[in-house]
Amino acid sequence: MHALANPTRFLKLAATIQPWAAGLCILCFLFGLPIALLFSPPDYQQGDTVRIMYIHVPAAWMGLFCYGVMAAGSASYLIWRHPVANMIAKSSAPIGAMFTALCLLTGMLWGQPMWGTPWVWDARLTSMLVLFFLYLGYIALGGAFDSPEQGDKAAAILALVGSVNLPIIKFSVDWWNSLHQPSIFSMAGISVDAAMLPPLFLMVGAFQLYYVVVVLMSVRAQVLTAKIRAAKLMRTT
Amino acid sequence: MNTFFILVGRDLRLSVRHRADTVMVAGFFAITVILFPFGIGPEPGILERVGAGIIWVTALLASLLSLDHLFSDDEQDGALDLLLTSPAAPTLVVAAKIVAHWLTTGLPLTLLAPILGVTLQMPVGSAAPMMTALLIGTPTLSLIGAVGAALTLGARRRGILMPLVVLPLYIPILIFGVGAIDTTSMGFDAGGLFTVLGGFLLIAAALCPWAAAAALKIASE
Amino acid sequence: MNTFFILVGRDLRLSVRHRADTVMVAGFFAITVILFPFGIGPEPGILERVGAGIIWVTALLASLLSLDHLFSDDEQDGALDLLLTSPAAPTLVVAAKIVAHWLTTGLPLTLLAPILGVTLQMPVGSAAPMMTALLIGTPTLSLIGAVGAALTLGARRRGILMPLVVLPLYIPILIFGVGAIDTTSMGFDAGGLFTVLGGFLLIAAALCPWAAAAALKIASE
Amino acid sequence: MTGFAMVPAMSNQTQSSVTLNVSNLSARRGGRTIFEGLSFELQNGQSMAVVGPNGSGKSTLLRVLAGLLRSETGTVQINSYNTQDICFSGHRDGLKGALTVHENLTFWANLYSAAENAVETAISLMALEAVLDMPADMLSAGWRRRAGLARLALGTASIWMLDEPYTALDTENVTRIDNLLSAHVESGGIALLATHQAPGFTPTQRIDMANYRAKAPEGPEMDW
Amino acid sequence: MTGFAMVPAMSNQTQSSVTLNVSNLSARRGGRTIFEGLSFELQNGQSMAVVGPNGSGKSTLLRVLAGLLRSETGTVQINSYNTQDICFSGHRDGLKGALTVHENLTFWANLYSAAENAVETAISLMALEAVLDMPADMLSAGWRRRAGLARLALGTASIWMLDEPYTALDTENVTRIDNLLSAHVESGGIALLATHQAPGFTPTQRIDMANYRAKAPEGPEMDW
Ligand code: HEM
Ligand SMILES: Nc1ncnc2c1ncn2[C@@H]1O[C@H](COP(=O)(O)OP(=O)(O)OP(=O)(O)O)[C@@H](O)[C@H]1O
Ligand SMILES: Nc1ncnc2c1ncn2[C@@H]1O[C@H](COP(=O)(O)OP(=O)(O)OP(=O)(O)O)[C@@H](O)[C@H]1O
Ligand SMILES: [Mg+2]
Ligand SMILES: [Mg+2]
Repeated sequence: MHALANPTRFLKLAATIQPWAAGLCILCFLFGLPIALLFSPPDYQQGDTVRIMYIHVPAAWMGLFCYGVMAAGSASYLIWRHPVANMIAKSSAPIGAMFTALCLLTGMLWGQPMWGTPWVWDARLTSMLVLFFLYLGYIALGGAFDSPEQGDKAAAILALVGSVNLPIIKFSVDWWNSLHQPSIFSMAGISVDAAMLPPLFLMVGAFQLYYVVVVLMSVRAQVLTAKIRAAKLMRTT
Repeated sequence: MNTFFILVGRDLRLSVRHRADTVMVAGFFAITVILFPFGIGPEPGILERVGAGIIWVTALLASLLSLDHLFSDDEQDGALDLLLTSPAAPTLVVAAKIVAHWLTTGLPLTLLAPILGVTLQMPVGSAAPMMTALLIGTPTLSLIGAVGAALTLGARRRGILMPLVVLPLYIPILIFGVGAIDTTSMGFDAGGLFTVLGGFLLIAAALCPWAAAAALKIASE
Repeated sequence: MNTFFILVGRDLRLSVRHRADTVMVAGFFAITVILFPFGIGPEPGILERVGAGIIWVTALLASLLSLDHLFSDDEQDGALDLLLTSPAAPTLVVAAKIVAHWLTTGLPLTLLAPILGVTLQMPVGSAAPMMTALLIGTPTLSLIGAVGAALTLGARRRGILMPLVVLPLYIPILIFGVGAIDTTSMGFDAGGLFTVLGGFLLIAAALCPWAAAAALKIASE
Repeated sequence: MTGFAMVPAMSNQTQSSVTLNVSNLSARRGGRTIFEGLSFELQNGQSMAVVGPNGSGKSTLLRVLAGLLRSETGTVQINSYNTQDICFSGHRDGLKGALTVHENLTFWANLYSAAENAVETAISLMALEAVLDMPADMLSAGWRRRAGLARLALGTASIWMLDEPYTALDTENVTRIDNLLSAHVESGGIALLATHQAPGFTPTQRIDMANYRAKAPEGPEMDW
Repeated sequence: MTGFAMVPAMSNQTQSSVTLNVSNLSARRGGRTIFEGLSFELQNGQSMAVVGPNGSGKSTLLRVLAGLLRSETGTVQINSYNTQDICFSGHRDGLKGALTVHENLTFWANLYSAAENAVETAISLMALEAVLDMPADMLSAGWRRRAGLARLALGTASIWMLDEPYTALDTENVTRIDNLLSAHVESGGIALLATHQAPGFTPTQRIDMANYRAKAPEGPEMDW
């Protein structure tokens, strides 16, 4: 971890990982999308609408995962002042917000046939919406300062404070009786048909790799802009 | 501890210097609560149904509006620098400000709520749970709000950024606060909901002063 | 006229300096609109009934919150003194600030309203009257709000005082704005209500810049 | 009551038409008369140091002259050939922290309808090249003041009213302001300067606010 | 004017225990290293003038020493017998406009746990009697600064860090501050003074921030 804190070393490592991740990501999409949307079995209750799941569930998991990364990165930035950790946190935010929005949208699409309404004010749904606003707050706060460092640190604290929301989302279905589906994976075992798992995992893998590629790209860009900015400041004053 | 009371005393004196101030919080609360019957129309069935929600939402907004100045006044005139270089620990400074804020906003709101409940045609039985819920919930609002105020201190457009940062964290309190009132006035036992509200208060009290103090340090850079 | 555009341009640039800013107004609006379903509960019948009221009340509050900084930023850093000693007439300065304020708050709110109407489960037919009502009504909010902001400039605790001064004047707009939406979506003709809203706008446009400029002069003393 | 007679821009006037005429001025603040019986006249090429101990009313006088405060009695009369007569600079400098120095300056130049290249001239006169693209918030106290005073160098106003302009400036920049003032006065402008530091350029006139202190109107006549 | 004897707080202790030790300090602001490699030591009875042109980092140094900014590298070590080591005074004076001068001063005295009669001593040292019951908002710039600096005269802190304390003060009050500083240093305190004006009292040390300007750390080694 400490080795990665050095931007220059990170740049080298990122350059080697990135093409592999990008290739794998494309492969996962190439196989996952057709299987999920065309060849997987329809649900005995839900019919073809169940195919929304292959987008919805990975998107939901990624929404939570990105926030987790963001919180962890923010913590290590605040404690050890790792600049790269902060950059990872910062790049995770828009991606996480996008996945969260995707989860909300697909959920609403799915809710229309399943529950008869796109939206109910239910604990899981609302806590997911709160998560989306936390992302927006993080992004807005980080950009609202004249001094970028100040914005980064303030946003990092917000990310940590907001992380109390994560367990609420995760366990909301268990704590409050909810319209929403309970967990696929629980102590009691797996609750979906085995044939649904391969496409689901392919899609999860695709989303995950997509995230890795975009974060690496974004962090590299940030490292380079920071270097340029520092050099410019040096020259002017 | 003595330091704590000196700090609270100063903030109280500043906010009660002109008696108008406490009246203003109350006035804002009252006016906003009165806006809703205008916006919604006077039908008794509906007002009664949404009364608890309106009172809570208004309490959130009132708390939010008054939090705007929690640190920024001291930051503008340089007093914050002096407080942070004083022998008082930053966490203590923050805690004192939170307490003073609650005493001048949360407490009057709690005391006023039953009267406003009457104007919203809420059942008489809802007064007690409403006050209890506000009494437990409003300190949490001040605590969370202080973190937001400290985080957004050096930021541009604080007035707009604050809600964005703070309201998402207020939502759980709103849900449980309204739930506690409605459940009780429907004749059920809302003990669990009050316990959750109390839990929020404890967690917030344990975390927020530290988070706000850390945020303040950043803002002063 | 050229001076007018220079002044509007400056305020727009200040508020769009970081793109985040416009997002923030929108974000506040969205968050507050979303608070109400939390507070009121998800029952569709009720939400639908109070949707227009909630959207208008929230528009008032969003406008109010962002008005807080209309003059005070310039007052704090001394720019107001410079503007008032510049060749630009005070009324022009005020008018430019009002226009810039509406462009960065009222306009985005108007554009966002239909989307939020959907989350409040309002009928699709209400989108058009809602946008029209907001389009005529929000400039009036900015105009009246500017007078309030100028009047409370030198006062302590402006954040709380402003609502008290401004909200009573906002109430007529609220009533007619909600009425226009509800009447139209119930299938009746609301032309009269829109005319009244337009009348408010004309009166406010004719009076408010002067009143605000006069109030500013007093505040700078 | 106050009378502000502003003779507007007349086409081909010589610069000799710039005058600032103050007669029997008194000002009230916080329920107390700060100074009274103040009269003077300044013409093109004249400048005045406003001196006096703390609290004697220097800032109050400048604000009254700039039209930011109402006088209690007396008149202020300004004749000028410029549309923009006055360039006021107070304790606070009016820079917008979110805008860069260049943006700040350009705004004022546009508002004052300054000449085409006025911004460039001002920048080089105040040696602001290094910080042009910095947000004003990030400047040190002295640089900030310098960027604020660059408004003067836009060359539009004929009457400068400066309240403690030297605050936070190092010696090099104090000289810079002094040169700016000398040049302005030499070219026929008027400058009023409230300061506790002795300026490096010599104002032609000098007014000691201590001499105009209002007699204590104590007793039952006091009206507030 | 009577003598400036700083009685409280200092009496029973050995004065040799006050030291401020700074080694290899560097500070960063707005993404740029402002100064680096700064080391010095101050002991009881020593004082230091922090000088340098505008933007050289004087204010930044004082804020780092006061703990308001984090340093990039290096250490600041303070040994003192007082609970409150530092009395910081920045560009802004921290007075609450709604409170009277007396209330402002009493608050700081209580917070600093100053001696019983410290407030009265401070008032007479700064000659604030006339404005004691005025809200600080109504003071002129110079009076305001004087009221703000009265915190120093409460006699609690052993290390004073003053950023341009002379701003807006007339000559009489500049002398007042100088006397206060001399008395503090003579009685074993430490004072740091960032200013462009030559103080009337002579600091024992002097640091020119221009000598510690950071070298441009360009090249591939850059590591933030
Ligand atoms: C806007 C509406 C919706 C939102 C915000 C939402 C949100 C979420 C979230 C956050 C998760 C991840 C939970 C976790 O990992 O523990 C999730 C998973 C899931 N959702 Fe939704 N959902 C919505 C609508 C729906 C609908 C309508 C259905 C189907 C009827 C559905 C079915 C599922 C399933 C099967 C899972 C996987 C369960 C698990 O492993 O936890 N969702 N959803
Ligand atoms: N808030 C800030 N954000 C970013 N950079 C800043 C900030 N404040 C100051 N700086 C930079 O730090 C450097 C040093 O500033 P500092 O205020 O310490 O200078 P100074 O020596 O006190 O100057 P002055 O005599 O003008 O007060 C300046 O170059 C300035 O650009
Ligand atoms: N906002 C105000 N409200 C009421 N009284 C004020 C206000 N500002 C200043 N005064 C009073 O007016 C008097 C003159 O103040 P002014 O600021 O003009 O003095 P000054 O000569 O500029 O002093 P300094 O050298 O300290 O800046 C002071 O006695 C002060 O108490
Ligand atoms: Mg003055
Ligand atoms: Mg400085």
